[in-house]
Amino acid sequence: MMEIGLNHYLVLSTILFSIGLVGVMRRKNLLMLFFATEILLNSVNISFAAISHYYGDLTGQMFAFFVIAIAASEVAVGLGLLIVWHKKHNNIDLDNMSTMRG
Amino acid sequence: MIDHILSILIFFPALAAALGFVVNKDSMRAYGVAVATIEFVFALWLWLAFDSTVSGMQFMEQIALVPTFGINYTVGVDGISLFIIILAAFFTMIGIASLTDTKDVKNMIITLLFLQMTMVGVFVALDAMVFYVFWELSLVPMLYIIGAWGGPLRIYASVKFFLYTFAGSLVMLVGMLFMAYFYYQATGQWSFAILDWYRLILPESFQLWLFAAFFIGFAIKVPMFPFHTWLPYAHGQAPTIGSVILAAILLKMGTYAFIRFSLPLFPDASVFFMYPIAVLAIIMIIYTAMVAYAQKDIKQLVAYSSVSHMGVIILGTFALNVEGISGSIFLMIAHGVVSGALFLLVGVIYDRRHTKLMSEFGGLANVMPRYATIFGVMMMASVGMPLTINFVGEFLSLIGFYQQSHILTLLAGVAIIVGAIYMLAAYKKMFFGEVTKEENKNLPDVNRRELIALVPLVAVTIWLGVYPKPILEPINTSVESIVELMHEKSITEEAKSRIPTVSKDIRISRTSVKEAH
Amino acid sequence: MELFLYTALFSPLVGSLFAALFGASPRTKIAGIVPSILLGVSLISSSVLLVLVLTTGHTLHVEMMTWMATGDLYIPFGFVVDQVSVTMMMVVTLVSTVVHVYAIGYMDHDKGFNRFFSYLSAFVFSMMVLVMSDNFAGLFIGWEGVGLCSWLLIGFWYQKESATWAANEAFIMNRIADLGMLIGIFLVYWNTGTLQYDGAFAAFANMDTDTLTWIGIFLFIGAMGKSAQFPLHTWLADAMEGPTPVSALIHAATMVTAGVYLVVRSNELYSLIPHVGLFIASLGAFVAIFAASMALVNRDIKRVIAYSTLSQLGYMFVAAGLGAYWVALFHLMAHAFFKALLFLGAGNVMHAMDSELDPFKMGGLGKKMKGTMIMMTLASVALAGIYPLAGFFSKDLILEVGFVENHYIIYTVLLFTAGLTAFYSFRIVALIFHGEERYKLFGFHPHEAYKFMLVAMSPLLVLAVIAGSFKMTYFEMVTYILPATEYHVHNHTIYWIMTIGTQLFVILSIFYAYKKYISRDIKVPDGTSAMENSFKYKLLINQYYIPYFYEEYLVKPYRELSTLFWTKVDQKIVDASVDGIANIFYQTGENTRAMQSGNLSTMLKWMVAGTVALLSLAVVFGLAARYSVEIKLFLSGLGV
Amino acid sequence: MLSPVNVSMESLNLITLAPMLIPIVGALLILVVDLFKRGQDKSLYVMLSLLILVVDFASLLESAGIFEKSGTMMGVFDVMLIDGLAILSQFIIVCASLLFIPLALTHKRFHEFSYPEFFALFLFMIAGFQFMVATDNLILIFIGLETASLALYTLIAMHNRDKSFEAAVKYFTMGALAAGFFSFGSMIFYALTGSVEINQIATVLSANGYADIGFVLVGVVFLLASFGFKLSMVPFHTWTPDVYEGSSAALAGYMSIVPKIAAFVVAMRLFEFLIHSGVAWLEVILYIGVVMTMTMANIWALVQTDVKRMLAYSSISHAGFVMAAILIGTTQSNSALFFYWILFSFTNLGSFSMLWISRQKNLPAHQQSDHSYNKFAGMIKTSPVAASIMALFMLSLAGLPPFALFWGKMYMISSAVTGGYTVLALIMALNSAIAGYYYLKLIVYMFMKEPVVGFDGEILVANATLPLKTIIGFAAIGTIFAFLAVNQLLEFVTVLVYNSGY
Amino acid sequence: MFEAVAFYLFAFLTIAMFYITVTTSQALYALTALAAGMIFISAFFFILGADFLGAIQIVVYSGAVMALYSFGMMFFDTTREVKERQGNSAVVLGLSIISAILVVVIFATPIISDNITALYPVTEGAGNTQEVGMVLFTKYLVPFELAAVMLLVAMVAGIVLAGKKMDLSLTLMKEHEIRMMREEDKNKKVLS
Repeated sequence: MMEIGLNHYLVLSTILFSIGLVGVMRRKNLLMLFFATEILLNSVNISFAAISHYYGDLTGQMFAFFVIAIAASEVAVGLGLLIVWHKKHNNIDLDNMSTMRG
Repeated sequence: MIDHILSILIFFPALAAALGFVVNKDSMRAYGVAVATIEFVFALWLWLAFDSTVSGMQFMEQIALVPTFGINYTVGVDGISLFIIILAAFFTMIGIASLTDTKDVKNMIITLLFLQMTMVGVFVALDAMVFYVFWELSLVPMLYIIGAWGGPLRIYASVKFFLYTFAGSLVMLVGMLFMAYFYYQATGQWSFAILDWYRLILPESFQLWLFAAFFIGFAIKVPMFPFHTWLPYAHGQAPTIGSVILAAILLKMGTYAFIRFSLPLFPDASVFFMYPIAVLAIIMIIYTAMVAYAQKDIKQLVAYSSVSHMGVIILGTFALNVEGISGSIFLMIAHGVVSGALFLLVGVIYDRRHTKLMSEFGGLANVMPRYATIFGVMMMASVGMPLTINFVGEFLSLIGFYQQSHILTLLAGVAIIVGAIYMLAAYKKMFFGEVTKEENKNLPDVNRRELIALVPLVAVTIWLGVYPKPILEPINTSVESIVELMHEKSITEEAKSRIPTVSKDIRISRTSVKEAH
Repeated sequence: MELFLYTALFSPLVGSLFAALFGASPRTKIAGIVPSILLGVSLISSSVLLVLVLTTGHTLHVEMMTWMATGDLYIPFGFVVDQVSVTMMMVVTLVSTVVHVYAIGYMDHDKGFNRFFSYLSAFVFSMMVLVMSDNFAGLFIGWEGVGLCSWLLIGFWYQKESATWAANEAFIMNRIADLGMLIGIFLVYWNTGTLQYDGAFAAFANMDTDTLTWIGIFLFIGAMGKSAQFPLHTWLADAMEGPTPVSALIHAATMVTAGVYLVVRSNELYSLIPHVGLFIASLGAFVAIFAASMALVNRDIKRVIAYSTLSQLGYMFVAAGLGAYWVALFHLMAHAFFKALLFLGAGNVMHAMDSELDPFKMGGLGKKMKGTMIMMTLASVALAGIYPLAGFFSKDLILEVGFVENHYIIYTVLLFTAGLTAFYSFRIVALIFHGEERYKLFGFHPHEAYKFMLVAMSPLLVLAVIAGSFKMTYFEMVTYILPATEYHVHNHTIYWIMTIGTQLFVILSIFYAYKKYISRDIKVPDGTSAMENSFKYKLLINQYYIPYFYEEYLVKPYRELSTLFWTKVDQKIVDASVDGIANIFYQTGENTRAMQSGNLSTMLKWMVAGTVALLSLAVVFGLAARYSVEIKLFLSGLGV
Repeated sequence: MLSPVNVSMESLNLITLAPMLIPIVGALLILVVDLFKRGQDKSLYVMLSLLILVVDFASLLESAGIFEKSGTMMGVFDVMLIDGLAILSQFIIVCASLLFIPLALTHKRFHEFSYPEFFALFLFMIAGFQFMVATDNLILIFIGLETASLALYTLIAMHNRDKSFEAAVKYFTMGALAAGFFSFGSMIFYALTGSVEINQIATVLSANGYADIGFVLVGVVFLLASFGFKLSMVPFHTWTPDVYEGSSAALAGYMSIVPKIAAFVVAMRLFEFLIHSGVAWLEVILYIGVVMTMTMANIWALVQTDVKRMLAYSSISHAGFVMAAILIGTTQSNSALFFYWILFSFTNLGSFSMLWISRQKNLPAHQQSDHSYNKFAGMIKTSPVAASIMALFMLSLAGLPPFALFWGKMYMISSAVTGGYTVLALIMALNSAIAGYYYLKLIVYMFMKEPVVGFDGEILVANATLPLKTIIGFAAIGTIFAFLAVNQLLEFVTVLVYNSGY
Repeated sequence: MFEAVAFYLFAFLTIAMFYITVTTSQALYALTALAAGMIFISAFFFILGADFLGAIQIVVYSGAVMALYSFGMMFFDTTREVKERQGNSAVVLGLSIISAILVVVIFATPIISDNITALYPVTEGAGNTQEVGMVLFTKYLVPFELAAVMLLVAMVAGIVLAGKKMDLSLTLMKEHEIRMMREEDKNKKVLS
């Protein structure tokens, strides 16, 4: 118990990932939904770092590194979209965007 | 040129159709008739050049299409397919000639010519894939003809026709792919050539499954009970020309395919399924004949009657002996001529009165004697009067199947009774009695164009009824080889005993009455 | 010689086609005359052939061309002229020639004149094919051909509902029988490998009786249809809707006897299976009395004669069934003559009474139409079988056959029937020609038919009178090919008792009929008299309620069943299921498309849900894999 | 202390990078051109992109040639992997792009094409997809995927109307979730094997004998989820119809082909070794997924009222159909996948382009959506040729011989048959039958119904210009005369797939 | 020992922060919580000896990303409380709990980590940054460059989407309107 193994980290990141999933599912405000997606990516990063630590292998850190980059660029595009949408509709609630259905 | 006659037969109409887009609307009919006539002449030429003593394929052509996957453009003709091809050419000609003034005739004729290509293609194809291509392609023009020129329910009818047949034939496609795969396993190379498949002897269990797969495709096309319900709609809604072609040629694709594929490829399965199919056929014969009797619409009646006749064809096919099979092939021709003619005749009266309800008519014999006479002749042919074309076919089919089962044949023979019942009843309703309806009082009798279409049919009906030899002979030679092949290929004892060897000694394959009763 | 054969065969066809040329055009005498002449030609050539056969005993057998040939089946158009067929040919050509000539007069006011002759000659042609063919298939051609022509001719006045109905009835009933015949033919083919008479008969010799029995039965079913034997008899009476010449030719002289001809023709088969023969004979006897009984009360001249025809056919079948084929054939011939004569006479009467058929509305016509009266009376006498007219020789012979073969029941039945025959024939003769002139009440102005019609009838008259005298020569001839059994009651006393007894019985019944029906107080029955309300009268006048039975229990159910099949089975079950399958898919789509709510949150939930579903599967599988050992142990512990 | 590494240029094997670098450079070029001279006409950029793509195509031919000689190549520290799959998929990607780009030259003016950035992003996207298929390193796959996706979201949104924003946002958000799944999945595989290179993963796993099957499955689940999203497998498909409807018809057509083939290749690399190593579970899951995707998509397509949405669902169903190839996993099936997709891209691009040329800016009263069925009613009367071509595409999509897609279907079903998946083969066949209905529905509308009164049929081709017509004609010819090319195509594909060991 | 304490502490903190992020209705809280969470995560990185990664984490997330988000928030002025119509939260919770449990169940058991050879082993005595740099610019050169491209794409995309030009849509305008607009632009240019 006191000996922190890889599994601890994996479990932790899983829990965080689940929290992220909760956010993704229950958030209606797009901005906050994006927060949740950030959580998803971050939780994974923990595991990557942990694994690379325990295996003494750098690949994990690399992956985490690139994940961060991806997260950043997603933010840019996501915000861009939100801004456009907000300009037109003056809200960012996803319940207002269901004109296409069926 | 004669070496490529088949390709010419297939692609000449298509080419003509393509060029037809350029032809002016008003002169389109003439163009159509001309093309169809040339095609018919080609067909006759084929017959002329055909050597009726040879049992195998003739005028074969082969062009590699997908050699890596064993798909080649292979065509050829034998006694079985020859006359259906001629019939197709003949009816396209007749049909176009008798085409009454429909809206946009141009599209109609172009469609018909495309249809002709597909029809000929199906019957000359010797490569399963090529066969399949034409088989499916033939749906499209018919879909358009029914859907665009049909009656009030035309869309429902056409879509039903298309999807039903399409679904069936997709199952058949799977069967074909299996067949090719088995061939691949056996020989190490892919081939869809039917003649190659003939040489493949499959274990019985495989045969049964494959037979079933093919059966679904064919049975829907024929159409066999209980897959027949698309037909009345299609006929009921289609314009005259559509029904004529459908009844005369398209239905024959199914029965032809049975003889071309099912029997030689799966002799044992054919024997195994003989009785079930025969029972279905008998249900077709009697049940649909009764349904026909209940019809109020003359065209529906003819439609159901043609289902009933297809039943006899199926029965003859599954007699699995020379008499039966040649009979069924002959009956294909016969039924083509007769039901085609009947649909034309219905069209004649429809053009005048724009109704097909028999209750609307009555006493037509008074006002349209010539029409009544021709209709009478054709009706008698359809009833199977000797010395008309139908009788030869029905007689041979039944006599053929009699070898397999007495009781079933007896039941099937009921056809000649029930057939007479609905046909005579209909004829009585339409033609006998006094003229009751005012609008029927002065209907014009058949005019020249209609006579041009009908008289040849009457002539053929009588001629081939009296002297079927010219057609029966080539058919016979080819069928004998097929039956021989089946006998050779069959592996089960049952099959060996059921399928006779084509030797002149008939005592071998006889079941005495004791066994049957 | 073949030339004669072909002329005999085809000249009627030519005549028919010739008349058909005028089918559309208004009636012209020529369309009647030419066919008649051609028939004359046919008659002459037949007689030439007869002479040939008679003198030399040669038979003629030609094969015109192949009809069907496939597999082992080979059917030619072959024709044979032997003793039997030549007899039939004579009968057919002769009677039909007479009828043709007669019809020229009879039909001359009808606008379907040309059509009529074309049909009539067509009939003769098919009849010739029937009798001359040398194989069963050819026979079947003629068989169906005559059926077709009779359909056309019964329904000749197609405006009349009753006529067309009768036509269809006749055709369909015949079809039922033809099926039997067809099966018989199939049996013959698959058991002998040929349909040629000679070949088949040769093969019969060494075959097991069962097969032969089946063949015999099925062929006879065919015969029953054409010869209107019970239970397929109803069409014949209704067939009287057709023009009278038609009745004379088809429904008395020729077509209806085809059945008899078939049995006679295949005597070699039936002589091998006497039990079937006995059945045929008994049925014949039954029909004889059955039909006669119906004839007693009927109030329609033609129907009466039709029933008598039926009864006489019964006689023939008795003879044929008992193996006395030549007797049957002989009676067939004789009967053809006097029955045709009777019909034509009736035709004259109808003509005179503008197609009134109820004899009760006539009476005393004898004054107006002597010729007809004489002819019909003589014909009736012949029918009744009074010496020395034709009937005596042929009919009494059948009685003797019955007696000699020791079938006494049959004998008695036939004897009794002979009495009935005499009674009803003279009942109508009396009612028509003698007694009160009741027709005056109904304002008819009867007149004798054209002279040439009477002249035309005369040959029949002559033959009806003298036919009996050919008996021996005929016997000589046909026994070349038919079993030559002499039927003589060898004990002379019994023979004489029988003969005279029969004669007396017959004559008595004739006188009874006269006495009963020339009395002055004969009224037109109006359904009041006690006799008319008696059960047996009703039974007879309604033909034993058989037509009613057919209508109620066969025709109606068939119609209803068909409608049921169409509306319920075909549309509600078969088709509905097809559409149903299609609808299942469509409905599924309609019901599940809500899944695509267009709301992003829902979409995300779906994604997660999908993942979770997969995950749970994965976990289950993963745990199973990991603890597989334990699980195995556990299961084994359970004893699985 | 780290020892300095020295790397020889040969070992880098830069040729493997060439096909991806070309579009990137081209994109930069376009941006630079715009920098120097603003407000150029779109035609300039269209032609530039065309040229760049042609060059790209040439380089592909080059590398294909090299592959012929020396087989699979690794490059740049073994990150790049050029095998038959990579080459084939890049061919498809580039060809599809070549067909797509001229569709920008519409008659009407649409917002996105007024940006030079549109074309730049488009080229970046292509590069992204090319990277995705040309490596077996999960990291590079991930980045390539994201690059392409981000560009794609933008392209959709640039159509600039509410529906397109909505589409973009939906796509983006779900994409983000999918990205999360992907990273989680690859994390697990990394945890299992200490590597993020697929073949390395495969070797390690097989060395362990799949001891940690549970972990493997969880990893597979997450990767399956993310690729299920890209391949729009049920139930991860929900974005597809909305996104297709929201974006311009041309782009929708493009989306139905290119991203999918890229995803297919990765899926093949990822899953087939698992299936072959007998992970029965995955086989079952894929089986279910494939059948579900085919069937449900078809069923939903039946009830659509808008042609574009119908085509969206139909493309889902086609994707499911092709997924079967991965399930079957024989050489024949893998080559069938590419074979099918090539033929499909012709037909599908054609049909979407037909919608594209009939695009109106403002909808008449009787029309609920851009391409509702009744818009095409009686098209045969007003513009027969267009109607015939549209019908041709529909028939081909329905798999009617001898048109292009039939051969694909045929070969795919055959591969199922030879792979021993009889039931699957039957299901595929019957699905094509169901699909027949909705393709037929459009034909019925075009050929058998009367035009809506007062509706000028010319609108149906109003957006057409010569380039568009050329593209459509090209697609049409390809569809009709496919049977002439089938053989060569089949041989080509089979050789490439076989030589890269699939 | 220390490691354990640190782990549990930060684990608790991150979980708490992220929990707040996904539950609170105040966008501002959410943002701050997220930021905090990110920083705590970087703590893990440091624990695990991935110093460079930790730095990046802090810089990129707490720096760039958070800055972006806060700008966004100002733009959308979601500083006030956010009304969110909550649908069936049962589904949400259900799904998430299940997924959590499932994965935990799997991960509860240690991974058999033999035949794992570190491809890029951590070399002793070299700083993490150096190692990272080494690997990044050899093995992961291509991904690195592609990441650059990706960022470029993101930038372009952001600019395009947020740019003024998106305000009026050529897609929706009628042809003649577009033409008029173009004319006006020309005039403007001429004037200026």
